[in-house]
Amino acid sequence: MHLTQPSAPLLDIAAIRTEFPILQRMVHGNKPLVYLDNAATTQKPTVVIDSISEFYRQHNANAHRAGHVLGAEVTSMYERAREVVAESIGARADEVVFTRGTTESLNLLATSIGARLGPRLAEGNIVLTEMEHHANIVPWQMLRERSGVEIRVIPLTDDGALDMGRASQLIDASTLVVSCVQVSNTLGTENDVSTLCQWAHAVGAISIVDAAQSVSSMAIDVQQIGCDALVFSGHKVYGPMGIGCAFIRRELLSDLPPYQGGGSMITNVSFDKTTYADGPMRFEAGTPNIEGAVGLCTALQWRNALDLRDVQSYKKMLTDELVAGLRLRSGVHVHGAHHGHSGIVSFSIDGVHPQDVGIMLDTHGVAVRTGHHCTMPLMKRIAPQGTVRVSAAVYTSHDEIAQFFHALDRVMKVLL
Amino acid sequence: MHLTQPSAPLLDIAAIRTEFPILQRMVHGNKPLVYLDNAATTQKPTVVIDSISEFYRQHNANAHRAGHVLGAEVTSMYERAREVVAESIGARADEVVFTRGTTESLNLLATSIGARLGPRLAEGNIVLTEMEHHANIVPWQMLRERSGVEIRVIPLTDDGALDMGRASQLIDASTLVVSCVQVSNTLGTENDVSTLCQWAHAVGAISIVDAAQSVSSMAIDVQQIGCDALVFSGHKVYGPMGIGCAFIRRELLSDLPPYQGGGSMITNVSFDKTTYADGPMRFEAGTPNIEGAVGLCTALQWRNALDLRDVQSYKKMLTDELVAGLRLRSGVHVHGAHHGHSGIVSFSIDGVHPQDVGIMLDTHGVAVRTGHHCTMPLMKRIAPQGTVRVSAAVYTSHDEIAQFFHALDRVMKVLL
Amino acid sequence: MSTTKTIAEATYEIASMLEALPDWEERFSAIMSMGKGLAPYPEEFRRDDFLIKGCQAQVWLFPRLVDGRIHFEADSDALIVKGLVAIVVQIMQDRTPQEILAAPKDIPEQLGLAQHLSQNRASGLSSMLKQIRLYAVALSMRTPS
Amino acid sequence: MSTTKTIAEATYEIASMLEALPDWEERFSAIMSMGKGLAPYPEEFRRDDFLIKGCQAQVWLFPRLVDGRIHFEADSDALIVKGLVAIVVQIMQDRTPQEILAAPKDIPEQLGLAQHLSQNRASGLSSMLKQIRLYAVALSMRTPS
Ligand SMILES: Cc1ncc(COP(=O)(O)O)c(C=O)c1O
Ligand SMILES: Cc1ncc(COP(=O)(O)O)c(C=O)c1O
Repeated sequence: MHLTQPSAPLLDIAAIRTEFPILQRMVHGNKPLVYLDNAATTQKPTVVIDSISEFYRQHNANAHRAGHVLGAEVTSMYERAREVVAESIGARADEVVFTRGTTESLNLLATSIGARLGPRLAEGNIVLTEMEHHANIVPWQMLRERSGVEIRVIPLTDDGALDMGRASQLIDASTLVVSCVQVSNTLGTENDVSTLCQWAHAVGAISIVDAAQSVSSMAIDVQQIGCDALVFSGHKVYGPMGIGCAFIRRELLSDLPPYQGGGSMITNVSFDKTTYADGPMRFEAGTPNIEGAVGLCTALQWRNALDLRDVQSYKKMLTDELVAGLRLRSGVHVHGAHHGHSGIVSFSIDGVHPQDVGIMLDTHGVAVRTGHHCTMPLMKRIAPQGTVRVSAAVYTSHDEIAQFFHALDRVMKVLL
Repeated sequence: MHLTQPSAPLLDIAAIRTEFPILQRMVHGNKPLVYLDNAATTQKPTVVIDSISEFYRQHNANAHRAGHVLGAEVTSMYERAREVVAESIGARADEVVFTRGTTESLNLLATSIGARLGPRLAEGNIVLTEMEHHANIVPWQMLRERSGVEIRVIPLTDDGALDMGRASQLIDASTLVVSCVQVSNTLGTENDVSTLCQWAHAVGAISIVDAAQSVSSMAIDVQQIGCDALVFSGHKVYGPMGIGCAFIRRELLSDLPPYQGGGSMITNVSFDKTTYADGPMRFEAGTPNIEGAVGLCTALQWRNALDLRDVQSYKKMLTDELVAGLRLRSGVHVHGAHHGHSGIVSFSIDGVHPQDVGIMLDTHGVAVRTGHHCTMPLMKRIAPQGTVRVSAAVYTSHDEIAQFFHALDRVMKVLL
Repeated sequence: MSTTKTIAEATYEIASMLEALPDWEERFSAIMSMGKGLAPYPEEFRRDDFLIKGCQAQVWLFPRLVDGRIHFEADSDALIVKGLVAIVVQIMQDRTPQEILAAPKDIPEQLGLAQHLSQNRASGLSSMLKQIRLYAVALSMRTPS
Repeated sequence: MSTTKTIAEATYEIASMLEALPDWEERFSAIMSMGKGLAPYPEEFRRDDFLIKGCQAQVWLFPRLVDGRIHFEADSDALIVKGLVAIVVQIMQDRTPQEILAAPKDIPEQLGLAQHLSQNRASGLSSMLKQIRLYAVALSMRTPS
């Protein structure tokens, strides 16, 4: 395997690995960590970790309102982070709202869009897909409870793709919002979100893309996708926890009422009447997570310095290797057939509970995830007991894949 | 001044200062930083900064659902942080919800309590005070917009204390919530929140305490205060940004509907019906900021290792020094008369705009805050142009106070 | 008092048995065999009320008070998890609520499992023990103490 | 074209004057004097529409197109801020919208102020210049280019 890397000549994986201190860890005494739970959260390169320390050792202050030197430094670091996010996804800086993560971004959108749509909700529908993460289901259900809006679900075909035929029927004149995941965190399927956005726009609906899993390896361009909003988490793109983004197209952003109330999001407060700020700040109540924004900025710069086409071909190679290796083993079923370069592969083993596999792989130092992956509706359809999910990142080595298979074989020998 | 420290013999401020790397910084070329904007955000000791690096270098994973070794480590670090928060405020761990900060905690409470009270809101009132931070005003105004609930405001006496006589009248049989700041971020006033909580309970109202400014130096005991909820931010108690807490008393917590929807806060998700988790997790949708919780845990342990009585006497000394020094200068007016050990002092200078003072102090390396301090209603009453606010922390030295006064005198000479 | 082993003795016995095995593969085999040794779970109690919360796999645990002692029936749809609940049941079987409540909290550690199964939480070992204690509390109210 | 100084020359002149002063106290005095030199602000334009957003102090800026050139009136309730807006106005006074739009973006840096007033953002120096550019854009639509 090591000799056949023609499509990714430029990525020096061994060098990249040295940038991630945690990859040196031993677990369970003397077993090298094989971290294959990257869809849950990615590890952080030294530059990101150091940018956080440096922030606190040299600059820390509250942004925006502080006129002193630290305040000015920190404000420009925070706004620079916003620009870097914007550049990374083809947006304008004043279309980027910082949040705690994908989940908060989607709650913000569901709440503010819901408030904006008001009475139209009772007559309209929101279109989701069967493969959505709970973060893109529950906020809309909570809105349904408040408003009576209908939720429609685009089903999957048997090979784990969206049924686009059904999608084109479900999106209709009373559709208010279409919200869809770009890359499934469970199946690795890459969806044709730009077509869905086009259909949404054709009926005047707002389109939202959950890019939580795509941002770490895909070049994302919100203009090309044509979405009104796009959300992701810092911690899944080599950045820190507690920070994420919502791109909200300018026209939509200026049209939406605020989500949370507090400092920074106001222009004037009196007990009688409060007026709200324009732009992203209207959605950023309170002290922002500046540390997180700075760390995310460094992480995106780190990502952007890689050639994303190389990352994709390398991750495609890893994904193919995983899928092929799993298919070789009898009794093992790989879910879905459209993994692309996601690095994400879910599988089941006949007669074996996924948790047993996870428990045993762990004792070999191999970290995978088992369960429903926060996609219960999808699980009910494809694997009610859950699946074992292996997910690779750009720093995953072929050697680690080999170690995973070696451990899996030993586990299966015991379990079967 | 240095010789008269009888009440704080145990705090070695010089030693404490070496724990905060940023205090070594020079600004504007060669001026030592004099950081007196601690009410905006506190600086971080090395142990906190290192705990964050260490988290990412050794442990980073997603909590709760991960069965592998990193997941288990990180889950126990996260839950340990919850216990440390609980111990620090006299609560139980299952009464502590992690949020992004005070602002999010208050939005969570206003939204969930609002949803719980439902139609009762239209007939009831919420009692706040004239000195609340915008974070404790705007969320309630947003609730008022949705529900028609009345907002009542406890006014201040002329010396900057709460008018408790008026408070006792305003809190009545139709009061649903009383929410009050423990220490004013603008005046430094320490309020008698426990009496307000008692009055709230006497009429069956929910009581909330904003402890954003008190937690860094006061011993807080939610049992003694008798509140139903208490909120604060990590970044104001030597901890990282992007993390905060809401203590919610068990009975209230189990009674409140969720705030945000997503992963972790559910027990079962289907498109037809979703059920929610019990306990704090119901309010923690999505990947939590585990890094933040770990950093906050370290920060609280650092705080708890100090004798808080010593901290208070030291901060009282600094506060008195500031107030006395300001009062000595003609044309300078100190706002409020109940600073206690807050370290927070706001002042105005006759005929001088506070921003001019801030701009000029900054060129001397002295970082203070000027403006409305996110308390516009209070400002309209006491100083429509805003104030200059000086705020000391436990690591503030007498020498820095002297440098502040030295710079202030030079500034006043130019301005007057 | 009964003449059966104490909780400490039962724990030690299983710990020694596991310890003596050469590697984790053998241990997992042994754990699974213990699961297979569980009495068939009564179908009428295969209900959500008897599922243990906080386990990823389904784990049923049904307690019954017999002569002042609690008798457990248990099952799981995962083999290792079933083995783990079997171990816990074997240690706690047919004891008085008081005995159960007096049991040490570090049984997973004593068994050597907490150290090696990072799944302690996820696998539900601690949830199982917690549920057993909860049953003991509930049932102790029905017995003279 | 007029015979007055270019934007670059006006900027350089103020920068040199400030630079020549021995310390920041003198510079602040000079900045404040410049503020005091502003023509009295017309009361009828002391309206919220003419307040510059993003300044902590109140800063009014009112533009008027006279013979194809923009004439500004300005004021502030803070002395240094008033001095800063006076500097900006002095540099940009009576120029065509095109001249203003062609002006370099780093005037605060050229003045030596950005480096020493960390208040660049908070004091509104950049907001002032941004507002002047916005007015220039708006007013350029009314003049032949
Ligand atoms: C009293 C008070 N309440 C609330 C807040 C808001 O806290 P945060 O901005 O961390 O959410 C602050 C600080 O800004 C404060 O001082
Ligand atoms: C596709 C997808 N959407 C949403 C989320 C939620 O992200 P977070 O937990 O960071 O808010 C995740 C990850 O958990 C995800 O994979």
